[in-house]
Amino acid sequence: MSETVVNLWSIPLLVVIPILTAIVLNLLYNRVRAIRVASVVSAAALLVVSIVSPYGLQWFTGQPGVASDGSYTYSTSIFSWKLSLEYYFGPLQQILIFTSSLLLLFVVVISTRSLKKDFGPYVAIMFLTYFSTVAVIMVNDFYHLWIVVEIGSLLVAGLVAASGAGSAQKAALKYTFFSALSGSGLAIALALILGITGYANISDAISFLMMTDLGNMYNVLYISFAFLMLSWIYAGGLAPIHPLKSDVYRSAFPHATVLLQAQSKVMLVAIGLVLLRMFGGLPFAREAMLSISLLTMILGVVMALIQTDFRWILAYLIVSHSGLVTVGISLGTPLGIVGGLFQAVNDIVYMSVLLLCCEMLLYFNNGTSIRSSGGIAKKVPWLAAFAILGAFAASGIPPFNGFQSELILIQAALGGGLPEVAAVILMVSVSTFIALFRGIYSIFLKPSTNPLPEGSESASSPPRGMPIILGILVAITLILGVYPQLALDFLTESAVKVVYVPWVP
Amino acid sequence: MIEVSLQLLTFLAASLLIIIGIAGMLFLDNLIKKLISFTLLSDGVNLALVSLGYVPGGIVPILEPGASISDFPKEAALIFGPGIVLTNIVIGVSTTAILAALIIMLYKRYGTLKASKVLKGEME
Amino acid sequence: MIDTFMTVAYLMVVAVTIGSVAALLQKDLLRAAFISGAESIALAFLFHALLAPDLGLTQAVVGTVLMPGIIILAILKTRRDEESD
Amino acid sequence: MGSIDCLYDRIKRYLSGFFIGKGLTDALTGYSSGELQIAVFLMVLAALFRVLMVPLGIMLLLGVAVLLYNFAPIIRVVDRENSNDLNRVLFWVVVYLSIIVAVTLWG
Repeated sequence: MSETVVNLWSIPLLVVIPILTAIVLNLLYNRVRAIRVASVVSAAALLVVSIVSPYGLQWFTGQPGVASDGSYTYSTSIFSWKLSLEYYFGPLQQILIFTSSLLLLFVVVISTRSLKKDFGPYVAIMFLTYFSTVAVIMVNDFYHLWIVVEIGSLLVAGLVAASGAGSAQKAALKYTFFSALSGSGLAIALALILGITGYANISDAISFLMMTDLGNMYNVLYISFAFLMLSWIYAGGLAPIHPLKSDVYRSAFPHATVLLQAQSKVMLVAIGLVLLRMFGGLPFAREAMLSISLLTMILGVVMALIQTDFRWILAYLIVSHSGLVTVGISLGTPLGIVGGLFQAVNDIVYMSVLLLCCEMLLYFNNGTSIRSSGGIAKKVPWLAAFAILGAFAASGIPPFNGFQSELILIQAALGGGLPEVAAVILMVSVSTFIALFRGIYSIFLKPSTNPLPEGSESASSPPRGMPIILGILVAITLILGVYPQLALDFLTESAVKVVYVPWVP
Repeated sequence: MIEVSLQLLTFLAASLLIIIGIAGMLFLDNLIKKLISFTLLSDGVNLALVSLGYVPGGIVPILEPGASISDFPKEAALIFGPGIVLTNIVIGVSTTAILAALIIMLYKRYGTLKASKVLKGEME
Repeated sequence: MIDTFMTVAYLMVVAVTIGSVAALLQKDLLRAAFISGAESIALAFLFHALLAPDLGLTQAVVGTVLMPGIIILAILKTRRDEESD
Repeated sequence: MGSIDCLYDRIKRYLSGFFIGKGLTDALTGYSSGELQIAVFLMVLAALFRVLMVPLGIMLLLGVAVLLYNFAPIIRVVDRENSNDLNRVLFWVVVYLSIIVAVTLWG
C-alpha cells in the first residue's frame, strides 16, 4: 500500500506545449517576427524535452485492476500499472519523438522564412500535426488512439488545403471524406473491443484476452480487427488508399509533406504495434497485414516509376517505403520488428532530405517536372550533391542508413522462411534507385535544354540556412548507416517486449 | 402482438442509417448531399454505440441519493458507449465544418457542386 | 404509461429511417438540410429512450442547430438547387 | 525464337505505340521497367502460395506466366486502376475489407 503512483513530468509537456504554441500563434495572426521567435523557441524546447526526458508513464484515470481469476482488486501492485487511460514514454517513443521534433524545428525555420503572409494559422496547424504525431506513439489506450487518429487526419486536410492550389483542395476533400468512413469504423472497433473485454486500456484488454476464452465472441474480435486494420491502412496510406494519400503528399508544400510523412509513418508504427500486440495470435491476422504491405510496396514503386514529375515520384516512393516499414512489423519476429522500426526512423530522415531538395527546386527551377528542366547541378552544385546523397540513402546503398535497415528486413524475411518477401524488398530498393535517378538525372545532371532567363525566378529568395539543415540530415543518415547500433539500442527492447510480453506498453 | 425489443429495433435502424449513409457517400453526385450522408452515417454509428449499452428495463446510470448501491451495477445502463458517442458527436461536427469549408472553396474555384466534375480522377 | 413511451420510441425508429431517406431524396438542398435536422430530433428522443438522456440533450442541440447550421451556411455560400445535367 | 524475345518485343511495340514523339525516352524506360516489375511481383506472389501447398504454388506460377504472356502490357491497367477517383478508391476499399473479413472469419 506504500507504493505511490508517479506521473512522468515530460509527457504533459510534450502534449501541451504544441497545443499552447498553436493557440498563441493563432492569436499572433500576422506579426512575422513574433511568430518566428515563438515557434522556433517552442520547437527547440520540445526537442530538448524529448532528449532529456526519463522513461515513464502518465495516467489520467484509475480503475481497479483485474486479477487472473477475473475478480477485481484495488491492490497497489496492480493498481500502479493497470490504469485505464495512459501514455507511455519509452526508448522507441524517445527516438521517434526526437526525430519528429528535429524535423519540426527545421520545417518551422523554413516555413517562417519562405512564406510571406498569413502564416500564423499555417504554422499553428504544423504544431498540431506534430502533436498528433507525438501523441499517437505514446498512447496506450484505444480511446486516445481513436481521438488522435481522427485529429491527425483532419489536420492533414488542413495542412494540405493551406497550400492553396485547386488540386490540393480536391485532395483534402477526398481525404476528409474517407476519414469520415474510417473514423466511424474505428469508433465501432473501439466499441466492440470495449464490449468484449470491458477495458479501454490496451494492456488490460490484452491480458483479458489472454486469460479468457472468448468462445463465440471471437467473430466479434475479427470484425474489430478488420475495422482497426481499415484505420491503419487509412492513417498510413497503405494499398487501397494510396492514390488519395499520394495526392495528399504531392499537393502540400514539400516542407509540409516532411511533417505529413513523419506523421503517417509514426501512425503506421503505433497502430501496427497495437494490431500486433492485440491480434497477433489470431490466424490470418499477420498474413493479412503482410499481404497489404507487399501490395503497397510494389504498387507504390511501380507508380513512382511511371511518373514524370519529381514531386509525384517522391509521393509514390513515400507510399512504397511505408510498405517497407509495415513488412517488418507484420513479420512478427523480434528481428523483423526491429527492422521495421529502424526503417521507419531512417525513412523519415532520408525522405525529408529528398523533400527539402524538392522544395529548393521550386526556387531554383521552373517547377519540378522532369521534362521542362535540366542543368541544376551547374547552377546549384550543393543542392545536386544533397539530392544524390539522399537518393543513395533511399535506395539502400551501403554507407547510408537505408542499407542497414533493409539488410535487417531481408535477414528477418529469410529467417522467417519467406525468401519471396526478401526478393520483393530487394526489388523495391533497386526500383527506388531507378525511379529517383530518372528524376535526378533529368533535373540535375542533364545539360539544360531550354535555359531560363536569368533572374526570372528570383521573386522569392530561398531560405538561408538550407545547406546547414540538409547537411545535418545527411549527416544523420551517414551516422546511422555507419553506427546503426546507436538507433538499434533504442529499438530492440521495444521489439522484444512486443513479441514476448505484449501487455507491457 | 409480437414484442420486438427496443434494442434490436434501434440496432436495425442504426444499420439502416449506416448503409444509407455509405450508399449516399458512394452514389450521390452532389457534394452537399455527400456531406448530409456523412452526418447520417455518424448518426447511425452513434445510435449503434448507444444501443450497445442499453440494459432492458434498466435505469439511467446516475446514482441518485437514496438509491441502493448494490443493485446499481446490475440495473444501470453501460456508460462505455455513450462516453464514446459524446466524443464522436464533437468529431462529427468538426469534420462537417472542415468538409463544408472545403466544399465552399471548391465551389468558388470550379463553380459546380457535382462530384463527378470536381472530384474527377486526374491522370497526370 | 410505459407502453405509450415505447410506442413513441418505435415511431421514432421509423421516423429516423424515413427521415434519412427523405433527406437524401430532396431536390432542394435547403429542405434536405432541414429534414436531416428533424431526423436528429427523433434520434435525440431515441437516445433518451435508450437510457442516455445526457446524449439526448447533446444530440438535440448539436444535431438540430449546429450541423444543419453548418450545412445551410455551405448551401447559402454555394447554390441551393441540385444541378441536373 | 524463344518466348522471352517475343514477350519483350510485344511489350516494346505496344508501349512505343503510346509514346510517339517527344516523351519517348523518358517515359518508355519507366513504363517498361514498371511492366517487368509487376510481372515479377505477380510471379513471386504466386510462388508465395507454396507456404500452403507446393503443387498449388507451381500451378499458380505457371498460370500467372501464361496469363502475363496473353495480357502483355498490364502496366496500363495498373495505371488506370490507381487513379485517384474517390469512388474507385472506395470500391477497392470495400473489396479489401470484405476480403479481410471473409478470410479471417473463415480461417
